[in-house]
Amino acid sequence: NVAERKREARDPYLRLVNVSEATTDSKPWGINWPRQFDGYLRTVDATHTQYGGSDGSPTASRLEKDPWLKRLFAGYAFALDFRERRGHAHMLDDQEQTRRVTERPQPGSCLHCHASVIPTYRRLGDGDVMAGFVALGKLPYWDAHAEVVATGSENPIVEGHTQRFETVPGAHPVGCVDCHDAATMELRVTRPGFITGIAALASGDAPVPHLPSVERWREGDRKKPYDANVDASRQEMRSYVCGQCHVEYYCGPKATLFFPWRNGLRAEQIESTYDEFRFDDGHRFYDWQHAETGAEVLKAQHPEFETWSQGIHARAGVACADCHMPYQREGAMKVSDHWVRSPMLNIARACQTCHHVPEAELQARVAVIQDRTHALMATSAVAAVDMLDAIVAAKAAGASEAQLAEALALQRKAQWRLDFVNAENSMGFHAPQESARVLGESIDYARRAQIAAIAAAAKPATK
Amino acid sequence: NVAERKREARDPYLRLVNVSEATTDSKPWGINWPRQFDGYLRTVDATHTQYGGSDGSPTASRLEKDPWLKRLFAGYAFALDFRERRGHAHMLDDQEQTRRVTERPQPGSCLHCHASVIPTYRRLGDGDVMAGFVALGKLPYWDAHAEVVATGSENPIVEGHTQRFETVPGAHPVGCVDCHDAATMELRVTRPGFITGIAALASGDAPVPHLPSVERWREGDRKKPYDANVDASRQEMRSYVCGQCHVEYYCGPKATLFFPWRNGLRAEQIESTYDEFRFDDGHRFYDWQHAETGAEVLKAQHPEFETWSQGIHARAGVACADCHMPYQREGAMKVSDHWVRSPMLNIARACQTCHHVPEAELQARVAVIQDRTHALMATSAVAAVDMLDAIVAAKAAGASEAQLAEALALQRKAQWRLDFVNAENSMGFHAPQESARVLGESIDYARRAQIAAIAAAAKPATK
Amino acid sequence: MVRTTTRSWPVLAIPLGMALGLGLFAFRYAEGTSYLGNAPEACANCHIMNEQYDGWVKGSHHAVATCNDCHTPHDFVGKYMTKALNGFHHSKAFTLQDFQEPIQIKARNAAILQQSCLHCHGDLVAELAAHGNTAEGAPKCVHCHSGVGHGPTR
Ligand code: HEC
Ligand code: HEC
Ligand code: HEC
Ligand code: HEC
Ligand code: HEC
Ligand code: HEC
Ligand code: HEC
Ligand code: HEC
Ligand code: HEC
Ligand code: HEC
Ligand code: HEC
Ligand code: HEC
Ligand code: HEC
Ligand code: HEC
Ligand SMILES: [Ca+2]
Ligand SMILES: [Ca+2]
Repeated sequence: NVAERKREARDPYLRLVNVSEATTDSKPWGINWPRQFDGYLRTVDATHTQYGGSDGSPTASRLEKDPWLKRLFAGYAFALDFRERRGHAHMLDDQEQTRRVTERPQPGSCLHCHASVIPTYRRLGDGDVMAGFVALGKLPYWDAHAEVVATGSENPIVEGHTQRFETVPGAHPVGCVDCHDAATMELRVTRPGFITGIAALASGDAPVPHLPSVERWREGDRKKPYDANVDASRQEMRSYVCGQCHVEYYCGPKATLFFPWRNGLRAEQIESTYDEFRFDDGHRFYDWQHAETGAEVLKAQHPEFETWSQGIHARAGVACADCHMPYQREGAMKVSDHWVRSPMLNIARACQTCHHVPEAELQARVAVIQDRTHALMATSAVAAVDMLDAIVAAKAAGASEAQLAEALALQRKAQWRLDFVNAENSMGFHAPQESARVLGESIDYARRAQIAAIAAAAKPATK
Repeated sequence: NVAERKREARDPYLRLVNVSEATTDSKPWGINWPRQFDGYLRTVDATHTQYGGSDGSPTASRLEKDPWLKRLFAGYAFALDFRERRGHAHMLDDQEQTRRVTERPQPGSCLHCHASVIPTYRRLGDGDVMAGFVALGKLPYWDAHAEVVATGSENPIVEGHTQRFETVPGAHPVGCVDCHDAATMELRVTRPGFITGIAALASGDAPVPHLPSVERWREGDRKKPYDANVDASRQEMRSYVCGQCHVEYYCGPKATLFFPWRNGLRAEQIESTYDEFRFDDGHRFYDWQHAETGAEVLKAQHPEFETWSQGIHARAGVACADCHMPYQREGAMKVSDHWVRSPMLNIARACQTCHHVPEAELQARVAVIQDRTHALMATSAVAAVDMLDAIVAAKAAGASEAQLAEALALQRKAQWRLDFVNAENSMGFHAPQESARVLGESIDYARRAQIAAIAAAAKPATK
Repeated sequence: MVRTTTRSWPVLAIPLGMALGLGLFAFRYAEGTSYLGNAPEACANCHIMNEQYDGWVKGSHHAVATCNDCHTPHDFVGKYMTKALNGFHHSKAFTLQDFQEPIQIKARNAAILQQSCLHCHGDLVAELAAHGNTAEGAPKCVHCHSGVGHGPTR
């Protein structure tokens, strides 16, 4: 036993089979790295924390829990179906089953973050991942999905002393190949959205003190764009791999999927990037037209990377993986816990190496932060609903489009900020003060929209 | 040199003279403890930081810097004169010179925190400090001031091998005797406002996880009121001595000075304590009637202790003195830096013992927090001014008192919260998320007051 | 040849370093010769090191590692070179009292520290250390374990 542990220690990467860049199925990888694979498999499990966790049922609706969301999202697919996130193993199923996909047309870009999609990009682009990414994004969802199934996984088949690869059709959720180089096991990022987005962030001038390699690149000659896989430190990579998906994005029919980071990562910087953006038809950027008011509004999606970027942990060099994939001892080995989940389920490893205080105390500290965010979000939601009521009333009273212009412009800002915190998944923990600030601004814009609508209703054009 | 350091390490407390509980002049104490006295003397110095420091001139007006404050305080003495705080040495001068005192009648209670006043309480109360505190508080300011001058300081006179005490008339700002027991040099609290206030807090049920001795007292038989000088830990005392003065208070003609902590230390808990309080004439609590709107509003004063209580540092057991009076090495000895001031002037000792990151980085972290607070406070101030404009307009349009009742009730809440953060002196640092939450609520109340006023104006009773 | 250098270097260098830094009186008074040994008291002899000593006494490694196990390289040359350099530096700093407080570990000594962790725990963390894609190699142990030497600092 001791002897066995010593052997394990010497040979960390004893490979029994070879895997390739096209092995999207994680099972063969699991033959080589059973500990990480075991953890990965656990992401299917149901868990529970006060504001997070994965309750295991695909029906836990956030729309039922917070009915004001239906008002906010009126006219958009999110008003149809918006659920609690779950573990990584579910990501593809959950996308296939959401009414946003089953009842509304969606673009192939959706698969960017819900499937192990890079080999399909490579195939469609004839070796050029970027070209394939653009091409797949243009297909309707189910056509794109069929392409991913067709690409399948290049699985190793061992026969005696030789090994060959065989393509097994089928689509897979995020797998080892999405974060690891098949040859070296190094971390790397693969997602075009991230690669382009972080390069755009670097080329801008918003300060990013929590990403030293970006600051360093900016001081260089800037001849080549910032390349995360070349320029980033290992510690940064421990967040970048997550930043491939846990980010705000545009994913719709009117432009190629992109991460709006050119002007920086704060809510209003992203808003300004959107405001500067023009669709091909010259129209300004928007996600959808609000069904109740007609405003051209924005949808925020899970800006975890952006929010984390504003917090003290990022500033102190603490990566996503430090908390969500902490090291754990397995026999003579220390490995990263590949059961990616809420750190509140694993406080000892996720927090206590750095914070030497009892588990209950850490739980209480998180609760204080999250409860505060939750309370302020409730206040912000009431303001947003009052805003919608007032605009609807003003329209009913006959206010003209011109008279409502100010109210609608303010609505766009108010909704964006409220949704930015609502859609973020840590209930404010990743950046407590910043989340509260964004909500404070949302309240201001919502109430000002309400006031503008009241003014418009007071002297309607049609009277 | 090495030899001298070795000696120093051996006897830190060599007393050359005796001091008494009536030695309000710190100079004689300085004979025994010259290092602390040297630091204490430095509090006269001018310093500067981005949002803090002590610019050394008694004329740095916060009203000129933030003109919206004049609107907020309309009708109250604070609209006349409100300046940047300075070092402890100035506290009595600055009070004597403020136009709030020179042009408005003020109660003797003002001296509670601006002079070394306990011996005067004892004298007026015939040995009973509490009785003297009530008596002095009832006198007009200058009469009370004369009593403090008359009490003077009991100073030691050394003649050969004997020592006697001699009373030297004169009033002094906070001195050694206000925080230290003259016999043992132990920390202790002396201020009736604090002693009563913290006992009231203990007797209530608001959770105070950052004050373990209060939680412990609550589990006991509660026969005796919570006594800070008996029950508190040394670490708690390192904040309590500051909590004697750096707190929200009521200090006016209509009731004895008190700290409103019965329902807890958060902004809305204090508000509820005030809302439950009745003056002797049965009227509900208020500080003054707003000159523009007639609302009965509240004034917040420097709630440092209360705000610190909501922050992570308090929760982690970090005391005021840890940051504002850090230990500094003098030879082999560690002494507390008695130059009480902004920690940003002394980052190495104030922060780096706990945070092992470069000074510039700590400065940047504080700037991020303070800039966020400052920006949200500006938004909140605009909302407050809009509110006042709207109420004034409604009155002008002939809205009745009944019609304005809702707007005025909301104004009280909005002002209270904005002022709670404005009057606090760390620009949000002591509790970043909580300060942002309070501002977010202020914005909501101010805008709702504005909306209520607009509604009242729309159908004025007099039309 | 190489051998003689490695032997004579430390023997000469340490007293030399200390002497330059302190002057001979202080070197003796501050019990400078004990600096050559492995006893933690040698470090704590200098009161400036009291805090770290106290922390170490209460820390998790008290029973298994002394100051030099963590703060000097584990090869002979490096060990005495480091002692000489540190001896010179600490003595000079102590005499002139011109160092920044609180004392903070410098880059060179931080690198030595990291190697010391790996010296004892290399097997355990082999898998983590294996696939560093940058010059950093293994992750910095003190990023998470800053308390192992001297207990929690905050
Ligand atoms: C310092 C620790 C820490 C860091 C660093 C961190 N997180 Fe979190 N994260 C948390 C905590 C705590 C929660 C709240 C969990 C809960 O409510 O159960 C959370 C929640 C989440 C959730 C929702 C989890 C759930 O159970 O629903 C996601 C997704 C997430 N984080 C992703 C990220 C990403 C991506 C990064 C990096 C960009 C990151 N986190 C960085 C601590 C951290
Ligand atoms: C390829 C895209 C992708 C990558 C890369 C990715 N995630 Fe996720 N993650 C998702 C999706 C999609 C879901 C939601 C799955 C669902 O709800 O069915 C999710 C869910 C989660 C959850 C919620 C789990 C639960 O139990 O509720 C956490 C926590 C999380 N991710 C953290 C991370 C961290 C940390 C990283 C990087 C180490 C990361 N993710 C990398 C796409 C990704
Ligand atoms: C940039 C990455 C990215 C893209 C693009 C993306 N998702 Fe997701 N998706 C995620 C992440 C991360 C989560 C988990 C966090 C959460 O639920 O907020 C998630 C969660 C989900 C969920 C489960 C929770 C919910 O919202 O009900 C569904 C369903 C879903 N996505 C569908 C879609 C659809 C449909 C599209 C295309 C319109 C899409 N996703 C595009 C990253 C992405
Ligand atoms: C990102 C955080 C992090 C970093 C970096 C890190 N560790 Fe750890 N380490 C942990 C956690 C979490 C545990 C607890 C594992 C458990 O309880 O299963 C741990 C446990 C350990 C243990 C104790 C194992 C046991 O239970 O006996 C040792 C020894 C150790 N680490 C050494 C190191 C060394 C050496 C390095 C540098 C190469 C290092 N660590 C880097 C987080 C980290
Ligand atoms: C969402 C991203 C992600 C996915 C998917 C993922 N890993 Fe990892 N993996 C990481 C991160 C982050 C680390 C830590 C790397 C570091 O610190 O350098 C890691 C580390 C490792 C290591 C190095 C040893 C250790 O445990 O730290 C191995 C081996 C490994 N993963 C195998 C796998 C296997 C096998 C799979 C598929 C079953 C997989 N990984 C899937 C993110 C991922
Ligand atoms: C790798 C180290 C590390 C890990 C892991 C870590 N933290 Fe932290 N945490 C820090 C640092 C560094 C700070 C910033 C303050 C400081 O310098 O001490 C901090 C600050 C905090 C704060 C105060 C800041 C705020 O936002 O209010 C809380 C609360 C906190 N951490 C909770 C947690 C919890 C809960 C976890 C686990 C889910 C966790 N931390 C994991 C290092 C870490
Ligand atoms: C963790 C450190 C820390 C603790 C604990 C702390 N403070 Fe502060 N305090 C600060 C910082 C930083 C500032 C901002 C200074 C600046 O802007 O220059 C500040 C500002 C102040 C100011 C204004 C100083 C000025 O220069 O204008 C006062 C007064 C103050 N604090 C009192 C207190 C009191 C009373 C307590 C305890 C109840 C306390 N502080 C606890 C760090 C701390
Ligand atoms: C409970 C303690 C307390 C009481 C009672 C008190 N003060 Fe103060 N005072 C302080 C503290 C602490 C400061 C420094 C912090 C600040 O300026 O906000 C201060 C600052 C001041 C300043 C300088 C800054 C400014 O506001 O212009 C003046 C003048 C002043 N007080 C006058 C008065 C007057 C007049 C009264 C009585 C009506 C009074 N104080 C009652 C504690 C008190
Ligand atoms: C007896 C009342 C009293 C006590 C006790 C007291 N303060 Fe003050 N403090 C004041 C007053 C009054 C001022 C403002 C003086 C002025 O503006 O003239 C002040 C000013 C300050 C300032 C601003 C200094 C500057 O340079 O701008 C700081 C910081 C401060 N106090 C911190 C503390 C801390 C920390 C403690 C406890 C260790 C403490 N105070 C105890 C009444 C007090
Ligand atoms: C505003 C409160 C306050 C005032 C006024 C004050 N001190 Fe202190 N003093 C403290 C605090 C807090 C400590 C730290 C005590 C502890 O840690 O237990 C302290 C500690 C001391 C100590 C112990 C050694 C040390 O430095 O930690 C001495 C001696 C001392 N003070 C002397 C004086 C003298 C002499 C004066 C008047 C010139 C004075 N103090 C005024 C708050 C004060
Ligand atoms: C006696 C220890 C101690 C001192 C002194 C101290 N801190 Fe902290 N600080 C902590 C602890 C503990 C935390 C909470 C997170 C954790 O557990 O690491 C923290 C958290 C923080 C945070 C993140 C929380 C937040 O509010 O955003 C910042 C920023 C910070 N400290 C800055 C400072 C600055 C600036 C100073 C000096 C003025 C200072 N600290 C002094 C112990 C201390
Ligand atoms: C002559 C008194 C003295 C002795 C003996 C001493 N030190 Fe130091 N040490 C200092 C001083 C002074 C500093 C601060 C130097 C600086 O920061 O510039 C210091 C700094 C350090 C540092 C951090 C600074 C750096 O250069 O990285 C370490 C680590 C350290 N000492 C370890 C030790 C060890 C291990 C021993 C025993 C083998 C020891 N010291 C013996 C006085 C001493
Ligand atoms: C188990 C390993 C270990 C042992 C044994 C050890 N140290 Fe350390 N030492 C550390 C670590 C870890 C740090 C912090 C490095 C950092 O924060 O980057 C440190 C830092 C220091 C520092 C610099 C202060 C600082 O916080 O940066 C000094 C001085 C020091 N040690 C002296 C000593 C002395 C003297 C002894 C023996 C009594 C000793 N060490 C024993 C691991 C150790
Ligand atoms: C001289 C050998 C030696 C050195 C050097 C050393 N360790 Fe250890 N360490 C041990 C031994 C022995 C144990 C306890 C036995 C065990 O469980 O493996 C231990 C236990 C630990 C533990 C688990 C107990 C705890 O404190 O949480 C951690 C983590 C750890 N070491 C990290 C480190 C880090 C980080 C360094 C470098 C700063 C380091 N060690 C340097 C020998 C050493
Ligand atoms: Ca979006
Ligand atoms: Ca008040």
